[in-house]
Amino acid sequence: MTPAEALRAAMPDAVEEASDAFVRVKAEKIVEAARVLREKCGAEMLHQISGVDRPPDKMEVVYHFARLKPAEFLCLKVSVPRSNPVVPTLAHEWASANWGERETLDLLGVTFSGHPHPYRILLPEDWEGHPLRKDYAYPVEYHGVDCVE
Amino acid sequence: MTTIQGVRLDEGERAAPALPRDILTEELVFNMGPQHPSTHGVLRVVLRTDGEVVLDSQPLIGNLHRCCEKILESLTYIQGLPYVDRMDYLGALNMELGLVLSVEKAAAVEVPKRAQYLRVILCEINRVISHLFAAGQFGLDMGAFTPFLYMFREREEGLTLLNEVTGGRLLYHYIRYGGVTRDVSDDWKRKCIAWCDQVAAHMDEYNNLLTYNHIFLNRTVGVAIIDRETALRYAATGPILRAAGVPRDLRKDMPYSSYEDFDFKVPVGPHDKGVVGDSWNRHRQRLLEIEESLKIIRQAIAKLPAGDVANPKVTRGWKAPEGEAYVASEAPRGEISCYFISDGGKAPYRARMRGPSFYNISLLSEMSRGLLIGDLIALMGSIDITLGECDR
Amino acid sequence: MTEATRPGRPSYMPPPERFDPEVEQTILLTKAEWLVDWSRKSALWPLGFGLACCAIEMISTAMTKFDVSRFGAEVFRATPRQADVMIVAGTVTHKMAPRVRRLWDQMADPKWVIAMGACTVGGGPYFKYGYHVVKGVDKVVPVDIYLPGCPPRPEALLEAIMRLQELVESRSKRLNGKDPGFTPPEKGSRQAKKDGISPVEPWETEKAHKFDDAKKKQEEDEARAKAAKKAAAPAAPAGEGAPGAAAAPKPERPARPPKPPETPNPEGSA
Amino acid sequence: MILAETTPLSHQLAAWLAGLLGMQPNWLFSAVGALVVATVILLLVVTPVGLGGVYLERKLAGRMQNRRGPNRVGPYGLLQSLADGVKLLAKEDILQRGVDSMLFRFAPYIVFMAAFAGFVVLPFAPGVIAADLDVGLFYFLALIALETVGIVMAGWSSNNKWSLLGAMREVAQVVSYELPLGLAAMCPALAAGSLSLVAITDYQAGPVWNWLIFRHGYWAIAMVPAFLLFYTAGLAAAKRAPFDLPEAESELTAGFHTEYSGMRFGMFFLPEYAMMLSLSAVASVLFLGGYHDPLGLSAPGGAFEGAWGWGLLWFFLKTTFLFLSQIALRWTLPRIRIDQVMYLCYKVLLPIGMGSLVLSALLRLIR
Repeated sequence: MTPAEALRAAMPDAVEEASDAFVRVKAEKIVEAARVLREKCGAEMLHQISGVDRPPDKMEVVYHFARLKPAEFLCLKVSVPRSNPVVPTLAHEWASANWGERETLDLLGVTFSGHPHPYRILLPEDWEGHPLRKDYAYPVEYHGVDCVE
Repeated sequence: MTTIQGVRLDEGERAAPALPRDILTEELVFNMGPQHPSTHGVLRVVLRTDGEVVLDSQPLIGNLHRCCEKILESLTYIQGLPYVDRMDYLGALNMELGLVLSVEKAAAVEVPKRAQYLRVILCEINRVISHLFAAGQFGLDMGAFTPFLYMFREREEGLTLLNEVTGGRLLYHYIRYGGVTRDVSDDWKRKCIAWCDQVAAHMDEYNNLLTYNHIFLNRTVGVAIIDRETALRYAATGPILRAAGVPRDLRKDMPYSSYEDFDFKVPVGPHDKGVVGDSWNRHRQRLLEIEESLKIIRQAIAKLPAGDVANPKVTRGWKAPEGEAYVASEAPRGEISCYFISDGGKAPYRARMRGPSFYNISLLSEMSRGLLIGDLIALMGSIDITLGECDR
Repeated sequence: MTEATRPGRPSYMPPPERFDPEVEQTILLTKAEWLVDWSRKSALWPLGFGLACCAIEMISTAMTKFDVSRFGAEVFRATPRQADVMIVAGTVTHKMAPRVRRLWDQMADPKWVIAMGACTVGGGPYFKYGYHVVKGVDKVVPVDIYLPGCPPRPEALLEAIMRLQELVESRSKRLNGKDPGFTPPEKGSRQAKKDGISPVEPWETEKAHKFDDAKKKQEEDEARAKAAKKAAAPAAPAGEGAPGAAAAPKPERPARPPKPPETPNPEGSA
Repeated sequence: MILAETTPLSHQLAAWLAGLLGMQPNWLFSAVGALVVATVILLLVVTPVGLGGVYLERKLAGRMQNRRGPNRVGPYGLLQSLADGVKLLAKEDILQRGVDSMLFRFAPYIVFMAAFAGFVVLPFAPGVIAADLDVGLFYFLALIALETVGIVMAGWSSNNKWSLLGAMREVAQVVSYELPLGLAAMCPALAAGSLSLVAITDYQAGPVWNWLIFRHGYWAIAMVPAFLLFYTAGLAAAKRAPFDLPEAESELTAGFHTEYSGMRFGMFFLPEYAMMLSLSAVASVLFLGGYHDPLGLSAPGGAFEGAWGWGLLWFFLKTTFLFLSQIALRWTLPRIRIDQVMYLCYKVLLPIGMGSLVLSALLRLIR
């Protein structure tokens, strides 16, 4: 069963867009959608969480799940408004989501509601801004060390 | 959640083991790293211990965050490639392949057969070198210094081979969109086969010195078992997953770059000693994978087709058309993948790199509970992380 | 031109200091200084501290093929207290910079720093877009030897260690008067050719003259503009935009500050 | 011999000093004279031994690893250890905030003293011994335990958790290896009927089958296990791999001497080699006949009876052999885990030691 079919069957009102490549679901339904993928499509691994900044008003979070046999990647996408990007967390069910979501929070500023440790992971905690946003302003000085020559 | 010295520690899902409290003891908090001989770089691990027993640990990363993804978005396609090399500096060619494959898929670029074979040959040499380093480093963590040097001997020879083709010793910038930069000579092919023979001949030496050493077995067999479920939950890939008994190797499961042409096995744990998923099996897994890689190199050199080594359509100012792709490939430390989006501009719109070490090391917090400090070193050494791709 | 910046003399070598030769030769202490410096240079224990890619090449240097132990520098100490030289091998990030500084602070004197790799020299490939990369480790700790390359080959690190040995030794050599200082070879001589010194100094080329001419012209223009302004100012004291001043040709770039007067060469006067 | 010559020397020195000051020589001058002589001997004899040990280790490690080892400082790198030593002397001595300064300063001296004081009872050659104590073996074992005190002081006073852990490991290790080491050393003492190292050596005079390790063939059942036991426990006592847990570099950064810099660190660094050497020497005295050659030429009535040069040669050969084998082991084996050390010592080595002791006693009775 492809993810599109499975999700349309299980939760028709949550699917916003579906194709062979990916399924876009409503942000608040992502936990259920991931569960459907695990149960119906055999997704055993949350392979990767990516955030994509789509200015001026959107932000995407892209989940790539991996099926072991036959090996395939299943893709879920979630769109959230750029002004208030909030997505429910998957960290309670998929341990790999814990760090993946923290990284997305760190670099893109997407908040994952219910995340056990919603803090920066790569950058220092007092870093300003989210670097992977398209309008990121490069820092001039950090703790007395100037960042530009 | 507990906060110690300004560091927030995970409680995690599994509680700390209950220890017999005969004597009133005090917990110690250790900062292991960023400068510590066995953190393999600038990983910082905060340990909460009861004497030698680790109650909880928290790996803190980001000390080597080098802004790879932002740079890929800021520079042109060809300019961005060297930065991917620097993600996993031990398996640099495999990192390049990770980015290039997904760009090629999104842009539907054809790669000449000879270039695909060359990629396979050089990536496998790189994998052998990387695994030799990892296995030796693990021995070093266990206190055996000499096997590391013996493995470095073969590693240096391999580096010389790569150096001859690519011009770099550690970072290569060899794989380009639609092909590779340089062709190999017949002389080089002979040298490469000779090197394969040399490595194969020395495998017994490594095994005698390290792998089947009685003390080494005592230190690693049954220590820090990462089972199938834990590995999958944390999306740990590569030798860790295979040592845990999951036969997932993208070279077999989702063949890329003509891997389907070659005949090789995917070694899966448990191996002849120990239990599935323990530190020894992860170490042995790497050594077995070296042997398989040598097989692939030999076959690829024997079957190397004639032709171009690069797609002539991909020029200096080449841009990918609009589109996106997610392709994963098997790097030495696990699955490297790139989620690539192009908007047709001169730079990728987004190139999200998956560093396998990032996911592999996230296991540490859960797996370390209840281990001795010596065992924790075994766990960290057998996971074998590179901070460059962990922090990117 | 001072001794240290003269072409051909490595900039890391401080200019030689001179004392009365009789005093230099007779005092026992200078011999002791020589012994101390000899031992320091012969036993440079590095801090086992790798940051990124360059660390792998640093390890390679210590291994079979390159074998830094020949110089007695294979004793990689894990604790900064016992190390003599910190080889900053790899990219220093803002998160890591305080720790690098702290490690340097923890090292016992005398201590040296080799900045290994382009990233530590000046940000390297991460110079422009690397928001989290410190653009050169010399913003955090003082650096003695800069070693460019991305990553530098092990041979280069060996060279850096040898240069550091020279630097360590130069102190007592200066005290003992054994360091003859740098005397530039005669232009066009065999030694000059061997050292790769061009028979024509850079400031003697036509290009430099052109630049000088342009500068001269610019200065003249400026002087003329100043004079015109001076002349115009009393004429229209309240006028903001005096017509005379506007007509004067404006220099395109602000004038360079005048060259500082050359410091007398201590050797030349001696 | 040294004893015989140094004692008058110190008296002469005392008399000269007293004469210089125009006073009658009394006990104070004798003490000063003895101290000066002892210091000179320590500097001239013992320090080169430690430095030579370091050099040998680095060179042999290089050869084992396809490397050259030090070869730039002096001919064949011979001056490398000297350079290290002078450099350590000239380095800053850091006494950081928060340490227990008194213990921190004293710990290296105790370790240094304990390791080098062991040389006092070693019979280098017939007549060449500083002090032929009746309880020489006991004295030696006591010094090994004393070294541990210094290490625990260092680890405790450093105000560093890694150091503390290293010290605790040393404590755990010392209570484990001390018993087997003592038992193993007891077997030759039992056989020879003396705790004096000279007596034990001379008991083994004669050709090779008089050596205790295979004395008359049948003693081997008790002595070979005892020798292996002494050797293994000796590795642990010298904190050498695979028992280098107190300073396990990949685990504890540098263990108990993490916070030490300069010559204070050197005072931990050199004694390690001194300890290895003295343990090798004691092992060769106890089991391998000490300064007696395998042909029995130095035995009473032999051609070289009492020839100290000949004895010194054999003593040196045997000790160096054991010393080099310790180095070779260090660069070959991985490190044991701390609980495995305790398991090994209590459950494997201790029973073997008891067995050897009982067997030695039986053999002694039979004889």
